[in-house]
Amino acid sequence: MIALLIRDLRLAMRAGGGFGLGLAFFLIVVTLVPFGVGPQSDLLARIAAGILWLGALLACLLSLDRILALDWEDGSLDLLATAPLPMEAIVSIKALAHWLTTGLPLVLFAPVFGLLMNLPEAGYKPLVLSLLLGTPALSVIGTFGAALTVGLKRGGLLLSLLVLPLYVPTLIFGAEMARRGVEGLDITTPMLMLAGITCGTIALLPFASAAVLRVNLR
Amino acid sequence: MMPDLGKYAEAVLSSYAVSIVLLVVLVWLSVWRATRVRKQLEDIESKVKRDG
Amino acid sequence: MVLNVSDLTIARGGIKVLEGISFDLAPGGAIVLRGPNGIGKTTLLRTIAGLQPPHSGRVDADPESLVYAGHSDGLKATLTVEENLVFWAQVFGNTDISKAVKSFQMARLVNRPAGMLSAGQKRRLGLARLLVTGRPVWILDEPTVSLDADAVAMFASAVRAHLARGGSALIATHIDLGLPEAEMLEVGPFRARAAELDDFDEAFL
Amino acid sequence: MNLNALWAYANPKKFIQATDRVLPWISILAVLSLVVGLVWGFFFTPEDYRQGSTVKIIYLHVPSALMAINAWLMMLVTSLVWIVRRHHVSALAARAAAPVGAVMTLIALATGAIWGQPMWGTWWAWDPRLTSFLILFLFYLGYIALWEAIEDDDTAADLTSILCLVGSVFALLSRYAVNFWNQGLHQGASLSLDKEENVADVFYYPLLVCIAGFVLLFIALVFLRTQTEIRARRMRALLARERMG
Repeated sequence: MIALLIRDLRLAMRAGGGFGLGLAFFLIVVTLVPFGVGPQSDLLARIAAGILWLGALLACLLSLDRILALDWEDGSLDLLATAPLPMEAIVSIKALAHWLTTGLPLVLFAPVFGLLMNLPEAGYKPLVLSLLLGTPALSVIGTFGAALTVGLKRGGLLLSLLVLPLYVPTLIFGAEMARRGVEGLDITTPMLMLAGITCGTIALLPFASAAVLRVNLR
Repeated sequence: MMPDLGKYAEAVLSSYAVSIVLLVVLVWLSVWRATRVRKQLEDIESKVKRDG
Repeated sequence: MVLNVSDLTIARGGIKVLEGISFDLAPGGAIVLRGPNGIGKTTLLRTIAGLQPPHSGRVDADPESLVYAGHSDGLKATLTVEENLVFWAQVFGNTDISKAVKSFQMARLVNRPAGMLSAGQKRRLGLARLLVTGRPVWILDEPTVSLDADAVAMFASAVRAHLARGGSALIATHIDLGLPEAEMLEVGPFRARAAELDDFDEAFL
Repeated sequence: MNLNALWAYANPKKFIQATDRVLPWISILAVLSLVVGLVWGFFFTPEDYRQGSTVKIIYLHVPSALMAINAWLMMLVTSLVWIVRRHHVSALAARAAAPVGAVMTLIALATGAIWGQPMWGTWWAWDPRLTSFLILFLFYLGYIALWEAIEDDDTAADLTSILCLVGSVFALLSRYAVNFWNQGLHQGASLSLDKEENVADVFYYPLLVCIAGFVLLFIALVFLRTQTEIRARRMRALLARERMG
């Protein structure tokens, strides 16, 4: 299992793009928002938390189809499926690798982007915490979507259509937590809900992803 | 005959219009596809029977 | 018997393609499946490998003893030969890749990225993967595609060495592999008959 | 009634024979009750003292909203039946119901927006109920798109039923999350057991007739569309058999 994780991380590094692409996309979103809504710093401060969450979500979405499609194309998935690893472990590792290459860099660099968006000082800790809690759920849900569309030739758009509705609860609680943090309100309830969703998806969704992947490998 | 709908006539009439149009389109599409598929299947079945 | 197939019927896309197949594979034995394209050899191998459920009949084998190699080799172009092999060895719980490297004469290539190999070299690497898994029953689908005559001979000798160690192999191919000891199984006669017409039940036929 | 006898209708041929017998009656009843309910509601009910004539939209809005949710529930049940018992008719019925449910959701959304304009002064409010329906509509779209995208019928049935299960859980979560996110303008449930609190009798009876009409229409459409899916499936099977020679 560790071998699979190391291989996926190594591939992400070698292919270039793996680590950097999501971050670069995030940076572009953050740069474009002021062009769209105007440069008033009080307005930016008010929407900063929401924009950063949305940017993180889109950056995640961007790289979802790579989670399984490459292994599907070169036959690795067939071989992995006949290897002594349970399919549930394979999809969990894939999701973890996706989180390490996409989600974690976003969490780490979120304060920098917060600076660009004029995020009020009180908001940094809740923002980083909410991203840290929420982005694993995004990766796990995204892996489910990737498993559903892995055999399709033009799966990219369909993948977004399938995954985005599933992202709604995570986005709502994550952005709510960050927003409440900015306004200095109590963040306990959304934080617990967000943590609950993340734990629930990590615990249960790999079974659905594995079932779907088995069907697709038939 | 027409009831007096007052100042909301537009809203009421347009929602009835939208809904009825949507329902009619849905029913029409379902029936159209049903007859088409039924006919295609009959064609294929008779052809398959003829060929043995 | 390491692999026992009895009265197996397989389906592709919900339609039966081959039916009533039975054979046994003994330790040290090899079976070569022959038949025209599209008859269902790949489906048969995938069913035996456990990637898809059989339509009916039984496949009896220890799933921990099978290793499957399909049309694609599952190689990563950006990883070196060594990294590719070590990865598959670790997935199957092994560490040693030297034997595989030696059998397929890949010592000169170990540090080269797999993407830089020629088609034949890639195929050899894909077959070397079988050795590092340490599993006794090889299930191979067209293993000699894009191999030249020398490489085919190399492949045959690798299979022979595997059989000599008590392993077994089930191979689908069109060409003569130069494995006279292998048993031939023509799958053509097992082709499924079309279903009865008016029997319009769960299977829609 | 012996519940096991019900499974006999999971046979495609038997399903078509049985539904062919009842379909005309259900269709007639559906049209009848829809016409009666809507005419009654449109022409012969008074105006509400607060909402004026817009209250007449209720005869479309509430039944379609009910059916939008019930259609998804029906898909959930048939998906489970497919996963557990692998009856093809069940999977095809889910496929047949999805577009009907999507149109119901669309009607509920459209009538809600048109109703909201005079009442709340805005076409669209990010009200929890409206938002939830929008999300439900997205789920329908994804489900239908997945069915259309996959060529192999059994694979598509498997994948869509798992999507339906997972989607149901996330739809529920979204409903809760949206409630948490915005408390909303929407009035409470229009129908409940103690109807006195919600809707007066004059509005209640035509509403019941309309709901019956929508339910019957849904059943008729699902029967018809399931027949179509079965025939299309048989057609594909015959063509594939012919190709094999």
